[in-house]
Amino acid sequence: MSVDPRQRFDGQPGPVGERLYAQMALIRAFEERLLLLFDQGELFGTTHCYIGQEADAVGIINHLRAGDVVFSNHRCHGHFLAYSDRPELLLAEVMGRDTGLVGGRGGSQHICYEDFYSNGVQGGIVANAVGAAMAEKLTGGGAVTVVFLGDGTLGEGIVYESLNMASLWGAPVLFVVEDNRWAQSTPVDKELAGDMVARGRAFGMSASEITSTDAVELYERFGALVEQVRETGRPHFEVIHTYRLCHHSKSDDRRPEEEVERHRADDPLPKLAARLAPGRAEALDREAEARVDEALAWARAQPFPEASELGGARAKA
Amino acid sequence: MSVDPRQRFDGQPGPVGERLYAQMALIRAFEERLLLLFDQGELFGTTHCYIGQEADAVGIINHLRAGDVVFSNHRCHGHFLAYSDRPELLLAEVMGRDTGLVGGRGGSQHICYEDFYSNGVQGGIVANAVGAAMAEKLTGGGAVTVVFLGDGTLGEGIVYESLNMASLWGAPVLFVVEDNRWAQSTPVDKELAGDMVARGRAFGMSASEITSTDAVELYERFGALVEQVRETGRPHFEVIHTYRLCHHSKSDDRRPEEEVERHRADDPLPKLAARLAPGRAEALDREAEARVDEALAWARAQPFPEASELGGARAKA
Amino acid sequence: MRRPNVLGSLNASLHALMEADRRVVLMGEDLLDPYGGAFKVSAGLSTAFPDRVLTSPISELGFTGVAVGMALRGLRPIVEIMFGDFLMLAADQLLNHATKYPWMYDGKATVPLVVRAPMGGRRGYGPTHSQSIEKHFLGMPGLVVVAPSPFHDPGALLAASVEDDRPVLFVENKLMYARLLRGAGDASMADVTVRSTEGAFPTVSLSYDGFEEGELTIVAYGGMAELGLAAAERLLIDHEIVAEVVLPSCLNPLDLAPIARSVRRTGRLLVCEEGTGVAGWGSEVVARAAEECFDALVAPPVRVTARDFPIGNTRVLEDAVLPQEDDVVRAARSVVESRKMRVVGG
Amino acid sequence: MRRPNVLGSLNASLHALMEADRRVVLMGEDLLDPYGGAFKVSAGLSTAFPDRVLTSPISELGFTGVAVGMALRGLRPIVEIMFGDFLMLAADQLLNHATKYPWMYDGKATVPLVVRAPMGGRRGYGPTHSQSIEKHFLGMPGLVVVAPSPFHDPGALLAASVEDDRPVLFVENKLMYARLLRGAGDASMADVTVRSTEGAFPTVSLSYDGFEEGELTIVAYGGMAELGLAAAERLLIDHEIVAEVVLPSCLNPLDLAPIARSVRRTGRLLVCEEGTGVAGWGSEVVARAAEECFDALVAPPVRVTARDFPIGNTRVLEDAVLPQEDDVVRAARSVVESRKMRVVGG
Ligand SMILES: Cc1ncc(C[n+]2csc(CCOP(=O)(O)OP(=O)(O)O)c2C)c(N)n1
Ligand SMILES: Cc1ncc(C[n+]2csc(CCOP(=O)(O)OP(=O)(O)O)c2C)c(N)n1
Ligand SMILES: [Mg+2]
Ligand SMILES: [Mg+2]
Repeated sequence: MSVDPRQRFDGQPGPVGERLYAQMALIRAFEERLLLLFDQGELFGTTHCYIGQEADAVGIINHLRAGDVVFSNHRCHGHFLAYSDRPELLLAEVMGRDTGLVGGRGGSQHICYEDFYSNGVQGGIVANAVGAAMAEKLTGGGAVTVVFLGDGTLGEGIVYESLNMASLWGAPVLFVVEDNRWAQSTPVDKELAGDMVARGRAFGMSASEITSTDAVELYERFGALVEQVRETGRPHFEVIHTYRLCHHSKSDDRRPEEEVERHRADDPLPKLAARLAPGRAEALDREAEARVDEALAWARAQPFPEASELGGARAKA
Repeated sequence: MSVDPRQRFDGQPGPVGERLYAQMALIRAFEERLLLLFDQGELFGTTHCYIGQEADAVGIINHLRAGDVVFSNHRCHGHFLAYSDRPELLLAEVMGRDTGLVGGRGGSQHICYEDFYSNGVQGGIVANAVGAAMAEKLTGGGAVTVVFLGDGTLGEGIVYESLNMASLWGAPVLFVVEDNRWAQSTPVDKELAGDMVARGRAFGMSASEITSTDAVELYERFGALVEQVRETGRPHFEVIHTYRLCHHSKSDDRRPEEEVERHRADDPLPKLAARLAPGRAEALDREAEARVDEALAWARAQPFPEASELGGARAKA
Repeated sequence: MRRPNVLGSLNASLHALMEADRRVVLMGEDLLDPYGGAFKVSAGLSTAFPDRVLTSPISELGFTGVAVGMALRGLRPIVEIMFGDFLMLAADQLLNHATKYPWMYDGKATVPLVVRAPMGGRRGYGPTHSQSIEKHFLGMPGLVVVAPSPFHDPGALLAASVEDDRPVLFVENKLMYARLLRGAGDASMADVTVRSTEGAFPTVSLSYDGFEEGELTIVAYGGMAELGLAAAERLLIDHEIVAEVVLPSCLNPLDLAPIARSVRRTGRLLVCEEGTGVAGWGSEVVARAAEECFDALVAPPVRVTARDFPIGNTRVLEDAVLPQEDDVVRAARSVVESRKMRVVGG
Repeated sequence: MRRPNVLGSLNASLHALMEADRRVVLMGEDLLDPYGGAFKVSAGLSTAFPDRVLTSPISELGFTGVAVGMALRGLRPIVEIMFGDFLMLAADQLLNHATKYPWMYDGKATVPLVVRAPMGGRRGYGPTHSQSIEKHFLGMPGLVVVAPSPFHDPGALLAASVEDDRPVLFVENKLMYARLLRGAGDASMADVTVRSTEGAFPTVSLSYDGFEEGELTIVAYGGMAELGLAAAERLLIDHEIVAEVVLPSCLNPLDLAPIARSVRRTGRLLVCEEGTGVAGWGSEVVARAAEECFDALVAPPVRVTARDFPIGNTRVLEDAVLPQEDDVVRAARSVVESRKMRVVGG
């Protein structure tokens, strides 16, 4: 069984904008609820929300077909929901339940579902993604691997080792840098010298960039990029300049308020809502809320794992 | 006490070409003797010779002043001899003697002398060099740090982490890539994708390249580069395209003979010898041989360390 | 005056160190105020010493390497690894650079580097942000591994580490940051006799009976120190077992003497650590004790460690993996109840 | 037919593995023929299987990470680290990726990865090319650490590692490559009784007296295996001390049973390893034995390890640091001569 985001997306009725909006609304509603649950003390530990960046996930992942692979990072909720459309499994996971995505073992940052993988250690997944793409290449499959990384993660040397190998060996992998201008508390100009796109290009691969939080625009651009990688069997390096509207994890936002305010105008949800038929956005927001309600009710009813299950593992999916 | 290569070089009589040649002849004679000693079973372990690349070391290091710092790698003999002019100390070291550079502990790859350091693990020294340069910057000194790395070492992620930090923080460091077209048994096109200079530039620093084994040409170019780094306090990334004429370490050369032959025409020694006054090169070769004879005689007379000295260390130099 | 907590002690020490010595430089991720580091150990420093606090890109290997270069050249850098879990990324700089240079350069160089690494779980941070992996760094020749506890003076240990000419890995248990220091004069220590060895990295020994008739030596460090003492208290009150608690601050090189002295009194040894057990610190302590206090042991030594799994995100799995006070009490009871004796002959 | 040496056994096994299973992929530096890898373990493979031998850039962390991704996606990659000394560069991929995924993804993924790492000294390669650092990789939950010796079938161990669904670190002592295999039928083993446990990673036990009246258990692995047997022979001939030699091939998880059985016979334990001692494999073996064979031990266990320094380039310093046959003999004599006995009571 494989997830086929493109088939699912293409099979839905309605204009592209509405369908993208519906997904973004689900991600937003999901994460706002998550933050509420943390505030209310129902959740414990940490989480990283994707608020403000939803257009990236929906713009890219809806082009993936069955068997395509996604590697995601600490900020994975949006990627996962666009990929799977299964909020209840992620919610149960974050709530530590036995029937969560990975039985409560991974929590918010460490999830796996079909061909989707995430890890909370910065950088390592980039090499893992190249390996996944090489596995595909060596076995003659036609799948594409997409890996998401942040601007800050461009600090990790393994990223460049990975770019070099992907380029040398011709790995069908799409590197997506989500440049949200900050790495935790550090602004991009204190973490990154030179030019992001030039870094990709210096390793001998096609590379380009886009500054946008417009889901439709991103969707259109990435359709071509995903197919380019699939057809050429070569890597591509794409930088999306965007912005994170929430704190890094929880209650740790010390950025200049005025800067954050300025970027609210680019919030991908209102930006797209304004172009939908009147009332549609509100309706889709309500639907998203209802799905989150439902997911939460389900997740709350799920059991916690048993301490004795430490060594066991659910049957391989 | 500090070594001042520039003062030493400037203080010598004769034309620049002769002085550069004399240094190259010493390096060449030293290493050919070393290889002979290995063949004769007097030396044990391993070594990496610099044959064919001598013009880099003499072209660069003669611009360094007292207090300037050099980080070198496994292929360090040429760098060290150009820096120190002390063949006997290195020979004693490689021969494992107590009065060698580091008491026989480091051998061919792991040496230290005044402001010169080398290590045999690829990549790590590049970060160490940035640290040395930052130390200089933070303490208000005016010294420049030079670090040598090979084309193959551009595979290591730490190189890019280091470029990024050097550029972000403004470290007065000169990165010198000695692209000798091979990393051990691997040709550059199997190890490196894209463009070397573009890699440096992508991290926001000035970067350029030169294809040359002409010691005078390199000497002229690097005078400006070393002073640029000193004056701007910013890093520079320079790639020298050259060629290694010897095996990687010992008896492990499986490169196409015809390729190696072709590059013999670029051997920096005959190349410069042809431009010296008649008979000068031969005389300088003989002087170099004599110095190596002398160094060897001295080194052979040196004692081995005592096993009991494991924990001790010579007084700090 | 309120007793400081561990965090405050470390932070105050950093301020004092940077004030006193211009060679002290701080490097790591997200260090700048108002953020002041992920756990706030570095708070205020970038304001007070803007030139010497370098907030770095996410480049653990690289900035540790930069710090090694600084240390080689006369500075005294302190590196903060945001989560100790990421220390493996920097490990080559410790193994093949920081610890190699002083010896292999035959004393021509020193590398007075301190790498601070917050370790430990019990905060629900999941498998990659909760580990105690310091054991993997034990026994690199030349690397000193120090771990404060509330029973030591963490700030003084940090100062001693910075003043040490050798590279030091300084392990800070995350849960411990908020704990108040517990010195000899504190109310919470009223019933406890405290002894300490001399030197920069002392071992503190605690006893509820004045080291008179201990039956068991509990050895612990860092985040397990308070658990060890709490277990000793319960053992005394609930089970009438008198345990001495021995808390080294220097994991390597290890001063076995205070442990050996205690074992010679008690005949029984229990070692706790929050990390997993295999080839851990506890293995070394048990092995050393078996070698050096063989005749004194009247019962098999025992280790209480994390179980041999990653640390799950959900609380029930995290709790099941990590060693708890109950585990210490249970193991202590079983070792004391195995009242084997032996007679030593020729 | 000449007995194969360790190198030949490994190389033949790689050929057979790649022939039999298209999922097997080889990655590492300088693997291509005619070079065939720094130590020639990979010779001929790139000629026979050009698509599945990826000679890589000098990117230890990166290519190990690529292999992890391949393994997650159904391949069975084998990674060669040119010198085991460089393994720290790749360590994060072992700790936080390869071993974490299977557990933290709740069994939804496996990472059947083998990382081969040549370790060890005695070749004059100096401080950064001679180490045995496998101890730093012991006790990562989920990581299997295997080390062949001439008394095992190295190729079979490698095959078992490749067929294992867990990540395996496969430690190859460099000096051992040229040594001939020493099976039960060989002339060099004529006087030796050989026992072996079952399973993919057996422990081999050797005795010159048929396991009749051993006085000492010598435990060793990898490059120390032959040293251990040589010491046992000298102990018997020169000192009339009967030692059993126990050689596990799997360092972690450790099957203590054959060691424990031997210690219960001999009462004395000596553990050898080429790496430095602190928190090493020997610590774990001694600790486990102290815990689990406490009543059987009649003398303090002892470890013979490298001394706590880097490995100098010059031979006298290399020899002084690394454990030698003489050290094993000396330690063995001292442990046997400390003929302490004890009576176990209630
Ligand atoms: C190896 C590693 N170092 C540090 C961290 C701590 N950390 C988690 S997220 C983060 C910032 C990442 O910034 P960026 O890549 O820009 O992604 P963003 O959070 O902005 O999405 C840091 C430093 C980590 N998880 N892994
Ligand atoms: C981290 C690390 N990986 C691998 C090696 C083994 N090794 C030594 S030299 C070398 C090739 C280096 O190539 P390059 O950087 O081009 O330098 P060159 O030898 O050509 O001067 C390799 C792979 C090493 N010393 N360190
Ligand atoms: Mg970011
Ligand atoms: Mg090269």
